[in-house]
Amino acid sequence: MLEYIKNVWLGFWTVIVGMKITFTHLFEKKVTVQYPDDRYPIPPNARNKLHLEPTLCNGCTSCARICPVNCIKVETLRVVPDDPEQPMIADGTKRKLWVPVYDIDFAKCCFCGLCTTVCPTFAIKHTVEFEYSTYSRDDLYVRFSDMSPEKVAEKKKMLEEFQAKEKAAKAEAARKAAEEKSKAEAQAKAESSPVTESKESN
Amino acid sequence: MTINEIYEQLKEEYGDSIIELIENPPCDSSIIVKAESIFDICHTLRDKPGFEFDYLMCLSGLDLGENLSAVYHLYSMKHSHKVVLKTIVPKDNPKIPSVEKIWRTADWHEREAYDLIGIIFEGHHNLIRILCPYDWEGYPLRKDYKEPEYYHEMKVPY
Amino acid sequence: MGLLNKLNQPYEAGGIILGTFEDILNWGRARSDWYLHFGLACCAIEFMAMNASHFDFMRFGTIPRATPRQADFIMITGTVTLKMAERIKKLWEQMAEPKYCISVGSCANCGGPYWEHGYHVLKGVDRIIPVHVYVPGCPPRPEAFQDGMIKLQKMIKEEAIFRKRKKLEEETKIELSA
Amino acid sequence: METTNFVYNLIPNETIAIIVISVIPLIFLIVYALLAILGELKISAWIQERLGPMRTGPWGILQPIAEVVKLIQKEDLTPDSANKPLFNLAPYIIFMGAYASFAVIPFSRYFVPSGINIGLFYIFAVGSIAVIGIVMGGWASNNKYSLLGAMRSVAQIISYEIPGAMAILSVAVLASSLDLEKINIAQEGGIWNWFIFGGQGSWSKIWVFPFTLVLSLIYLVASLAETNRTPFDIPEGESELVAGYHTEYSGMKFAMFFFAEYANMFVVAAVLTITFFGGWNSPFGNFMQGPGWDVFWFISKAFFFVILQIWLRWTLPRLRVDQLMYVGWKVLLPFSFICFLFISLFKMIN
Amino acid sequence: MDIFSIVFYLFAVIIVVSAAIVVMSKNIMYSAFSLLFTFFGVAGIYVLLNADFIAVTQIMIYIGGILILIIFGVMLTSRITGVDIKSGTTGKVQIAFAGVISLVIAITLIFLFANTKWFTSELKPHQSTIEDIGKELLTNYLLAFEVASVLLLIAIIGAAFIARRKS
Amino acid sequence: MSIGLTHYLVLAAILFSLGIFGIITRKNAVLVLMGLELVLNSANINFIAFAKFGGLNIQGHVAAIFVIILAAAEVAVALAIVLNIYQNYRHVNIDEVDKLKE
Amino acid sequence: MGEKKRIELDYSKIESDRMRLNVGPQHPSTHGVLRLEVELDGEIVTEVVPHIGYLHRCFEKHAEKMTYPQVIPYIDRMDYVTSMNNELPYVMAIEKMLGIEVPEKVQYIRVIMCELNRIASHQIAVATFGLDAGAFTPFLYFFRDREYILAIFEKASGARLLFNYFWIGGLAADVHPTFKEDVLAIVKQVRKTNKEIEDLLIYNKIFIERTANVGILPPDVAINYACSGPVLRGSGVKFDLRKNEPYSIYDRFDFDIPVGMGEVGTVGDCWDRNIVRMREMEQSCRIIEQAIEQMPNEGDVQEKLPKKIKPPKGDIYMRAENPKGDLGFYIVSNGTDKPERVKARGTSFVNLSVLPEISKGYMFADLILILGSIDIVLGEVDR
Repeated sequence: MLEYIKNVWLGFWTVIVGMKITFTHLFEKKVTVQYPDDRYPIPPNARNKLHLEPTLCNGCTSCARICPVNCIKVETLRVVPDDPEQPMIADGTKRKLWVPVYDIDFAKCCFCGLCTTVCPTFAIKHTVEFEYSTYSRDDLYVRFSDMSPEKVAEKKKMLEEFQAKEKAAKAEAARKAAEEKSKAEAQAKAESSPVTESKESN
Repeated sequence: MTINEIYEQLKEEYGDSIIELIENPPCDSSIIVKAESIFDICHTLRDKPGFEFDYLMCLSGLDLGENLSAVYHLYSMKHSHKVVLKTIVPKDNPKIPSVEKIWRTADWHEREAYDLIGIIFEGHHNLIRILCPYDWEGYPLRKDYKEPEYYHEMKVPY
Repeated sequence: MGLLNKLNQPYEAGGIILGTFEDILNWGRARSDWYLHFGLACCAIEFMAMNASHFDFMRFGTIPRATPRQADFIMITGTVTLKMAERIKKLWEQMAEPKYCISVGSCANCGGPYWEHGYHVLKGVDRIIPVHVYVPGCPPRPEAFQDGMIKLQKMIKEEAIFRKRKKLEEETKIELSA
Repeated sequence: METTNFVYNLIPNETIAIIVISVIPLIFLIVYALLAILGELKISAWIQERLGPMRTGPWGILQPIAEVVKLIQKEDLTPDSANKPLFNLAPYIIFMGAYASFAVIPFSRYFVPSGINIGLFYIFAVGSIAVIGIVMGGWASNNKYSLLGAMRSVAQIISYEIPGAMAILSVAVLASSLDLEKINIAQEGGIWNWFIFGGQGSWSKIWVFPFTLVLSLIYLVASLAETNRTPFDIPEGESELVAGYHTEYSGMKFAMFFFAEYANMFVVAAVLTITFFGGWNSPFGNFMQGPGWDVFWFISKAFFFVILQIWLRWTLPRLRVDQLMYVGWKVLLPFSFICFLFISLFKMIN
Repeated sequence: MDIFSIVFYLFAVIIVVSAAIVVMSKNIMYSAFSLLFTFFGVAGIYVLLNADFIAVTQIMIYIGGILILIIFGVMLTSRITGVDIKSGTTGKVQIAFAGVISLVIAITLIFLFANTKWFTSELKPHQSTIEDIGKELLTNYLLAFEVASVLLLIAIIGAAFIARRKS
Repeated sequence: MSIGLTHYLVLAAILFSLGIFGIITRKNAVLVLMGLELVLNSANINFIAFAKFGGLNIQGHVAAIFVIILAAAEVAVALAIVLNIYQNYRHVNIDEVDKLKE
Repeated sequence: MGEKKRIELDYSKIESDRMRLNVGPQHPSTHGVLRLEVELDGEIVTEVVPHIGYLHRCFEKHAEKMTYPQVIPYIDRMDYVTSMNNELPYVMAIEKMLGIEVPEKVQYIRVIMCELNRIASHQIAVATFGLDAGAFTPFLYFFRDREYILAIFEKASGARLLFNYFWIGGLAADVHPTFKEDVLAIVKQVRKTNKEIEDLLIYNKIFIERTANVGILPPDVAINYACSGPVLRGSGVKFDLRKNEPYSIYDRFDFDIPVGMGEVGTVGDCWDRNIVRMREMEQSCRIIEQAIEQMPNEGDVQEKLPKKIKPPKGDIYMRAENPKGDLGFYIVSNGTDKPERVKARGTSFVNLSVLPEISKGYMFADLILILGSIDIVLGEVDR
């Protein structure tokens, strides 16, 4: 019986205590941040949308290789040595590669931050931007390369020409080498043959 | 009790069923046992004073290419010692006695190993798929697994 | 009879009244969106955080409902597996029109980190149900959820109820004339 | 006593007057429900250190209107597997049960929709109509959650009617009437004459105070159970039964359920106000007393109890179904019996 | 026809139609729920007969109590997980037989009622029936009242005893 | 014709015969109970009608109250019996409940 | 045997007053996408069959295809509310295989982060448990505090939930300068809220009635089912890997292991499991305070590593105390830079398997609470 009364009293009392707590909260300052008008502070190193600075990228593709989900697609083109507009990295060093394709599919990205840590030039970075919801999934496929298709075509052509030239040069060189080799061989032969000849002659 | 002592004692008791002790620091040492006798060995390990492995930490299935393997990580709450048992069975007849009756926790672990690797645990009361749907085909964690093209009219690959 | 008469007439004749009426209807739907509790994976935790005091999803006039019948939109938050996909389709069918879907997080958008080797993951929830807004992130910040919500509200507000009918009529007219 | 109703004086035609009288509570109910929904949203938010709806009108005050606008547009689904006639009928029966109670609620001494002399009894009786509606809806949905929710709801409402009735009955004993107007009039003359303090009488009524206090608490708890509010919201407990008996309802039919719940909340708050807290009487005796003030006092008191219900809802966890029965039968019922006996004794002696 | 008659015929139609559904419907739940309308109509008839206390009691006991019990009885004794609960009736011969019997009863009764000269003395309506009923119950019918209370108590105990789950 | 006693009596008679019909034709015990309720209700209508028109006065109301009380008690006990039958037989078909003990 | 494809439910055997109820996978309180097939006799649960796999995201398959550092983001997504704690055993296992000693400062930061995450996880656990019991307000108070903890994580790692912060041989980044003060402020706030929640929820009579004497798990059953964490400790078994098998630097701190004592009911009931979580939060606060005191300010946070991480051939099983229990990783290395097999012993996976055992004979509403008291995360159950 005493237990019963105690339980009833406890039930009543704890309800009162709970109500007191909620009542005090009723008048406390609210913690809500009204998002579109006010914003919660986001630290600068927050890992949100990725951003690539095309002028910094040297096309090493280490980000694409480290990416666990393979959401980065990089294609590179070699820079022709006698290209009139030599690509430069912002710090002034010369770049050996054009980056005509640098695509990130944000629908796949897992925002792990591995690509930013392996980047030797700090070209790819996480930004604090997060408001890029879209009505279509295709819009989440972002192309970062600053090269226009014409430029890409031009560079491709240049490279092809260069490669053809190089190939030709190589072929030339190879031919030359072969020639030289054969010449040398011939010479050697010629050098040796007289001996034999001489031997023979002897 | 170290794993060597356990190995010695088990060797004494079970002889041929205990195949060998693999020591490979810094990695874990493990005892390789024959699949048929795993139930008896586990029973001994749980109940014999001195062993008292009352806690099955983990039971994993492995695909070794030609063979399948089940790995048992045991722990004793009382003595705080551990042992690793391994069994190896051929892929075309992957049958291992179930230890579900010894440690109830093995129930789901064994179902998972059956589901993903395809080891059949004999004596398990309800050996059905656990993670994949019941009408799934194939054992996904085998090295030669190929994901299906369609499942219930839904395209699976990206 | 005035309003009703005008309802039957083409949109232009009904002009302002119909336009305002449509605006009011759209305003109601945009401002009072009840959502279905639907947590699947990691994003669901952020979803809970968004419901919590700091971000307070209810500011947008959303009220959580446990049953699909009373919900206006569904937020797919997390990885949709093949085992789960049929359920989601069912839930979507159970919801009453007009209904919307927000796909949140990489996993729901296209399989996310699991798109390559995930033999049991549905690569994008848009393969089974229509998606109106995609929110990227893995998981998105709570504000990103709300950003998606704002975009959805914007979409609803610009939706055409009577204009659509008008447009349809026009299309049929063109067909008939042609 | 003669029913005094200002509408009869205004409108000579009796039929029209009756229609007007029956529409006034409906209008009040709609306005009240909108306010209560907003109150529920806002109070819950403030308790939880949130802000609640903020973006629909200034400070979100248009939120309930937006909801109504939306619910009207919503598709009215009837599941294929449901029993259609009963499924469609249930919300209206529930709403009817809630609305019927408004017939006898005395808002002011010049406006009582229908002053029958057994008003208290009547409110209790029509409350049970909603029960049938709940069973009907729960069963016709052909959903196990709905059915379980409905069964629980019925068991709960029926069990809690008894302690609630005992609490009310002791007031009837104190006032020697079941007529709500008479009960109101019996409490005239300031806060000291309310039935929570024993009604009008000499100082000896101080002995009644603990018992009336306990009885009013008992009625509050019982009314929470009857309106399915936390901690007794087991029939619609989200964590177990998805949404209870209205799981399958959508659109306006769901709005009916929603409406009926808030209407019921007001009814029980009104009964509590009338029986223990002086009804339309001002707490300051003749100060601020009059026909207009009657409405003000009555509605503000009833609103206080509605807010109390909301406050409790956002504070407490919910009980389990057997504990609910335990509380109803083994705690509230004995206590209400003891108090009822004592009050009867007191009345006899006086 | 005055409003009084209209209301009477309305209630009469409700009662007869719903009662017919109660006894003829194939679906038990339909029977149970249409009983609600029968009881409601009867309560309305009571109101027309100036018996407001009885009307409210009718609602309270029949709708709030008996009907719920009956519905629970249906739910506990049928497989109610589906919406189509069919209730078997006896054979066709029996139905015809029952129809004849009840028709005969009905015709006889109606004939009887219509042709009897009842002693009618319409009283002026009571202002408060509840007061009179209370006085009657506690004076003239005190014994019956007490017996009824005991009966209710016994019924509760008996019902609880019979229906308890046997372990 | 204004509504008089006969109207109520005829209504009661129809209700009564419907109840009898239900009691005879139904197999399910619960439905038989429902028929019984109809019969009791028709009796009650008579009581109240006579109370107003036939000079039965307030006694008619008291009798009606006793009928209601009896109905409540009857339903409680009857449903308990039905439940008991159900527990033993797994059905509530009263035609087949013909054994005292299984 | 083994070839049977699905559980055939024999409905003919079910007596008519039993009811089969399908709870989930979409249900407000199955904590995700768990499906329970419940057989009810009236309101009493007679049988529970959990069906899992609705969130089977093929973690183990992915781990085989990834290099060692790439696996860490996937490990985050296993038990997504305790990502820091998930990463710890994995990186410790790899570090042990490689024979790396991580710097002192890293050890301390790891411990602080783990304990903070433990608090965050327990807050979610208690909050959702309260939600299951119908109390919505404590849920939001906990989430309000959790937001402060997440702010610390975000400042340190850049992410709010899935951190990828512990790397093999160190950390992804150093903590921010005001780290210590921030953490101490949080500890204070956590204690304040816990006090409030105890009054509002834990010692509320209704809550006690709901949870005490419900879902009793005896210690021997708990061990046989290999339960761990608060589920095991709630049954009165004083077992905590941080004490019994100290890893990292947990042997340097002074803290207690709270166990269920049956204060309001029987040992091993839902209330005990819950109060263990509440008290563990306090112990975590103590550990954090000591760690903050001892933590060196200067130091490197990343050990020098070879470009390609190639652990030696062999296998290793490493476990650590997750908020939910001991989380184990069985890693088989074949000497290349990709693991041969990573098997995760999901804590929730094991803990959940005890549910059918302890929920029989209780009411349906209790089943929900028992499930809540086990505190599962489906990401870890299904992986």
